[in-house]
Amino acid sequence: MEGLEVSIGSLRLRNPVLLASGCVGYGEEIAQFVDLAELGGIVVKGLYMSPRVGNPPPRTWETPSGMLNSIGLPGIGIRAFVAEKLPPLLERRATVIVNVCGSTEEEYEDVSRVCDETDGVHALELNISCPNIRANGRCPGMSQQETYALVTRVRRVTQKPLVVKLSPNVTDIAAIAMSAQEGGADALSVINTVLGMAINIETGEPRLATGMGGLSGPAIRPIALRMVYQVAQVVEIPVIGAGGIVEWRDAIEFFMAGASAVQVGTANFVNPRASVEILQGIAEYLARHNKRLPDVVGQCRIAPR
Amino acid sequence: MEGLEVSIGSLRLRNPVLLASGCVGYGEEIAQFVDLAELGGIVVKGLYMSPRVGNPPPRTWETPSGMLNSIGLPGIGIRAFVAEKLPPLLERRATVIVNVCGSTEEEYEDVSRVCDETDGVHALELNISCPNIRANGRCPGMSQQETYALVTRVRRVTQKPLVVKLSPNVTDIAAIAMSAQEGGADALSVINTVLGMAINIETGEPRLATGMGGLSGPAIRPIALRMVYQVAQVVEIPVIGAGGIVEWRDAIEFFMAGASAVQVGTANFVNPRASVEILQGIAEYLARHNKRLPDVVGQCRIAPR
Amino acid sequence: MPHYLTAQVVSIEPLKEYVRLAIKAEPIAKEMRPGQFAMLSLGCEPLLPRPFSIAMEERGVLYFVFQSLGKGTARLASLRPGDSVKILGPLGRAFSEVTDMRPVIVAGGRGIAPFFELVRRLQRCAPVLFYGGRTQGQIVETGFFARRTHEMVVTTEDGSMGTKGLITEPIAAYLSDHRPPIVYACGPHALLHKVADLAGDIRTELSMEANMACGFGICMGCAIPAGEAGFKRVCVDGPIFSSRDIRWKDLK
Amino acid sequence: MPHYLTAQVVSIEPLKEYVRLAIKAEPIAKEMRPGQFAMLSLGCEPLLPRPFSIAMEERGVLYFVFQSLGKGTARLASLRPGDSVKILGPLGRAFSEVTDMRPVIVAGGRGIAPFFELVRRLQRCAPVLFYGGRTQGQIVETGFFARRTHEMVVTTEDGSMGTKGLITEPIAAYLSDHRPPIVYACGPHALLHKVADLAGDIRTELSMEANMACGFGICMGCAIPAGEAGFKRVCVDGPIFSSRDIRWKDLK
Ligand SMILES: Cc1cc2nc3c(=O)[nH]c(=O)nc-3n(C[C@H](O)[C@H](O)[C@H](O)COP(=O)(O)OP(=O)(O)OC[C@H]3O[C@@H](n4cnc5c(N)ncnc54)[C@H](O)[C@@H]3O)c2cc1C
Ligand SMILES: Cc1cc2nc3c(=O)[nH]c(=O)nc-3n(C[C@H](O)[C@H](O)[C@H](O)COP(=O)(O)OP(=O)(O)OC[C@H]3O[C@@H](n4cnc5c(N)ncnc54)[C@H](O)[C@@H]3O)c2cc1C
Ligand SMILES: Cc1cc2nc3c(=O)[nH]c(=O)nc-3n(C[C@H](O)[C@H](O)[C@H](O)COP(=O)(O)O)c2cc1C
Ligand SMILES: Cc1cc2nc3c(=O)[nH]c(=O)nc-3n(C[C@H](O)[C@H](O)[C@H](O)COP(=O)(O)O)c2cc1C
Ligand code: FES
Ligand code: FES
Repeated sequence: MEGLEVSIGSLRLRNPVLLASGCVGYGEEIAQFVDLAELGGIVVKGLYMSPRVGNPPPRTWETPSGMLNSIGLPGIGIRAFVAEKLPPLLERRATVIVNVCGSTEEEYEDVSRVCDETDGVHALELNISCPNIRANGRCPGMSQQETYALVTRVRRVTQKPLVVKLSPNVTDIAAIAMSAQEGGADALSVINTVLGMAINIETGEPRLATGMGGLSGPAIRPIALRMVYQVAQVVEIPVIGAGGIVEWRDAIEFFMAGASAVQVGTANFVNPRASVEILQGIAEYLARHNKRLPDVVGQCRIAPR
Repeated sequence: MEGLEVSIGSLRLRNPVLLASGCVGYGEEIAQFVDLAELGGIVVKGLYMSPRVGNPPPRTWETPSGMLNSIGLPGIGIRAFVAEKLPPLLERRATVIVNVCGSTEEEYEDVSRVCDETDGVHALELNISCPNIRANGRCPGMSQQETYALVTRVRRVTQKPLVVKLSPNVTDIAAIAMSAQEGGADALSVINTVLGMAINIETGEPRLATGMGGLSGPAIRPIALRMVYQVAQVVEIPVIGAGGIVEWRDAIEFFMAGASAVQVGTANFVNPRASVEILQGIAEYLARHNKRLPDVVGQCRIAPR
Repeated sequence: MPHYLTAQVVSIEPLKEYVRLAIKAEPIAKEMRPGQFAMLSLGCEPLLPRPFSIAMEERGVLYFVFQSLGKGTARLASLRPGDSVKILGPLGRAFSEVTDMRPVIVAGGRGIAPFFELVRRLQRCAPVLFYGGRTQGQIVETGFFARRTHEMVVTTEDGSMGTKGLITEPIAAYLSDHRPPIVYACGPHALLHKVADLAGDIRTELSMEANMACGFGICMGCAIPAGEAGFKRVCVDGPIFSSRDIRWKDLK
Repeated sequence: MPHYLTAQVVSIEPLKEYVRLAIKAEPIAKEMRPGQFAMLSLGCEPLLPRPFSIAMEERGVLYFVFQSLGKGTARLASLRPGDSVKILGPLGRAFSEVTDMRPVIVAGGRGIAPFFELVRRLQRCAPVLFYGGRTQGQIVETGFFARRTHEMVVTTEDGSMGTKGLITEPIAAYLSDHRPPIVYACGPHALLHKVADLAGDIRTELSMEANMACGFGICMGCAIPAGEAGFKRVCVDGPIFSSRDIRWKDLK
């Protein structure tokens, strides 16, 4: 795929299609179906300093055109990742972005420091938006203050491209985006999952052991697209769109709304080759309309009322 | 349908199934398919003092398991409604709830006053949550202050049951719910539509003339259910659940999450008899489990982490 | 009054670029009048039912002629005899059926649909049909229409059938020396606008389209700029409108 | 290595309370081993593919035996020969195929699925099959299994077929005076737990279930309490687990 390079801050991507965090683990399994060197990059599953087991099952439930998950960030810890999982990814010539997590601001800093010191980590995606850790889906990304504070602290410990991943569970996504930009973010990922719930009517129990979980998939696409548009209207830094992208047409909508790149998440569960098929479709669309990606990015404008 | 009566404040409903505002106009057309006297009630299309034409087309667009709308509250005005549309509704022995709108706090008051003075209006549903009036979907329901201020003002002009309809496009729905309760609400409708967007990739134009619109239908059910649960956990007043209810099972989920009644909206477009079929299913479920509605309401509890 | 039924597919077959679908729905067939439509759905995916003109009615069976475009029509096109569909109809206002001779009918592409039943009912008035398409694949059932019309003029943009060119040309020529009692038209809005202009003060009835959610007046989604100001609902105030009623300048 | 294919339905028919579905998928058929599963999907509605044990393989055709429950299996049950489905497989760990005589196989209801292929491959070891169901409608293909086993014990809770009662009773009796080289079991988790207890220190392999999104290890959704602490993934670390590996106390 030629001529599809995009720059996210100082990070140069082969093309605008990334694998979304938590939807491809550490890349081993998905590599059976897609050549990671052909994609823009892979954002690996969220990582803390220490290993974590994650939430009790059931962890997933299907909903109309979507799914709820309460995985809860199980993982082997950043050090084990660097030692065991990163080398094979680099052998596959993947562009690797680490989804940085932390129970405290210190832990976010520590994980970021490890990423900064590790050559093979090309960029950081700060996960301030996981709804599956605290009660009621609370996360730092729901507050401008917490967002600004966390981003500034992490910014101090790394010069690598710093992407901040926003939560959709807010009143004013544009305001949070501005806080992240002021804090020093090089780019923004929009959006993480939408807090949702489902109940088993035979037992009265929630379908997920944690009660609530994150909604993803095509169901949330209109919400994600709206938030990408709102964010792209106010920030100067690039926006990476995510939320219900399952085919190339969806990706084009996100570009037109202002995204410079996209992440493919839930679609990988339905079709392991979704990401490369989407990339192919984007290339064909651009060729058909003889346009370059930048011509399409932000093409959609809402007329003022 | 016997034994399904519910009280929403001082409002006594025959049963817990209501027709949602904006999804059945003023009731004439839907009455060709359902006997309004058999339902809990009908919430009519949002009304201002003066007639309004609404937003330019296109006004609707389908999305995965959902739809976007930017109708924008066209209507004949509360006076014309009372004169022309209310009498036939009352002849049909419908329980009538007026969805109260206003461009200013004064207009909300004025419409509420007319409702208060009109015998046939059984209750008011204060619409502080329409995403299709101001740019970026802004509405009073996105601020605790605006919500509290508006509810207190309207509370002063009427003793009739006052339901306040909340917006899902907020960080903390429970906080907004508390503001509405403190303002004097007798009940809360949860939720109105979720702000969304879709783009035509052949033209780069938004699918809706207004750009953004309200997402409804099964796609948003997990979000609505979660918000009903969060609200029911903190308020003392009854909660009316709405959001993607298309069959009786969905309604039971909302009861278990804490809703005392439900509203059926988008489902009416897919199946004009959806509301009565849902009511039937609820009755059969309760009979099968030999339970009464109150046994089921709030049955679902999330274990503290 | 519209009926909401679960109905059975009697037959389904390709009709050149389109699909002809036959559905058994007696109560609707009994009451339908040309120009009216029905909402067809296959349950909840896609969520919304789809509006289609009722092309014809025969012994309790409704015929539809539709183009497979997006996912809704694609799913409808994949139906097989014996499958069941939900159907709501008949819906909307019908064409007014005149008794005077030589009414003019204009169809653009799939706009032919509502005219199957109309030409049958107007046969004794010897209607004149102007039928245009992009290519021959969009011109269907010429025999059916030739037998029931006084004259049938066919054009295609690529000349693959009938005269090469736009259907508006022969219409303009015809109207310059005839004054039909009425002009009926169905097709792309651009064509309908042009026909309205050509017809001038001749009574003209147009079948309009808008995105629809409900199809029976409850969602207010199908707004079209009509009347003095504001909007009308295509599904209940239309789909058949007098050309005078449409505010073309506000119609994008 | 799993293959992701668009495959054709060869045949589909009711099998008492279940459905037998045959799909042409050579590469998967070549590589599958008993106990492995595949993810089947029909595109985007329902969104997620569904996991099913591969019941049998014959000349490039895969056989599945499934119960129609919710909307996914209902849609799969409505497939017709010639329809195409997306299939991902073979997935997960297989049963270990022993060579010693008289292995014991325990199937509860639709838990019979993975044993069609296993009994064929173990035939020379003369396996003993314990097959229980709620009612006779859940006991399928007894001829097939009788021919390939040394002994087959059937129970139904309502006594409509075989001995009235729970399958665990004859299993307990058998194990009190036999020591099979291995016990294989598939069925409800409660049954599997009981079988694990009855088998004691006899090597026991169980086919476990969990809600799955991806089926190949990337979503972390299918967690099951296994090993010392924490969770394993049913889709890649299982679905076949040694009974010792499961932390029953943590499994709800
Ligand atoms: C009164 C009326 C009569 C019609 N009669 C016919 C007919 O006889 N034959 C025929 O081929 N087509 C007819 N159409 C157009 C037909 O309804 C659309 O082509 C169809 O809805 C497209 O659905 P889709 O799933 O293929 O497209 P999608 O793009 O998947 O549809 C997405 C959404 O847009 C709506 N939509 C898209 N295009 C149209 C349109 N032109 N009109 C209304 N809604 C639209 C759909 O209903 C759906 O809600 C008629 C439309 C109207 C309003
Ligand atoms: C490894 C494995 C092998 C299986 N083999 C068979 C088989 O051979 N025959 C058979 O009849 N069934 C089998 N099942 C169970 C089968 O996958 C479920 O019955 C099916 O997914 C239910 O889907 P549904 O759409 O009917 O139910 P829904 O209630 O609509 O499903 C909703 C969601 O829950 C998930 N789900 C619900 N029940 C189960 C379950 N028991 N296991 C996993 N996910 C579930 C579905 O995948 C879906 O994501 C197997 C499950 C697993 C994990
Ligand atoms: C099972 C699952 C696990 C996820 N784990 C993470 C994670 O670890 N870190 C993160 O930032 N986002 C995580 N996400 C969110 C996705 O990266 C993505 O932002 C979201 O799912 C919306 O995109 P989609 O609809 O394409 O899946 C997860 C999503 C799913 C469905
Ligand atoms: C076309 C349309 C028009 C609506 N108009 C109104 C309205 O006038 N006032 C209001 O409070 N809510 C309005 N709503 C929101 C619904 O009442 C309901 O809260 C929402 O659609 C979620 O429920 P549902 O998924 O069952 O439709 C409208 C929804 C739709 C789809
Ligand atoms: S389509 Fe709903 S009002 Fe016309
Ligand atoms: S089902 Fe996704 S990891 Fe097992």
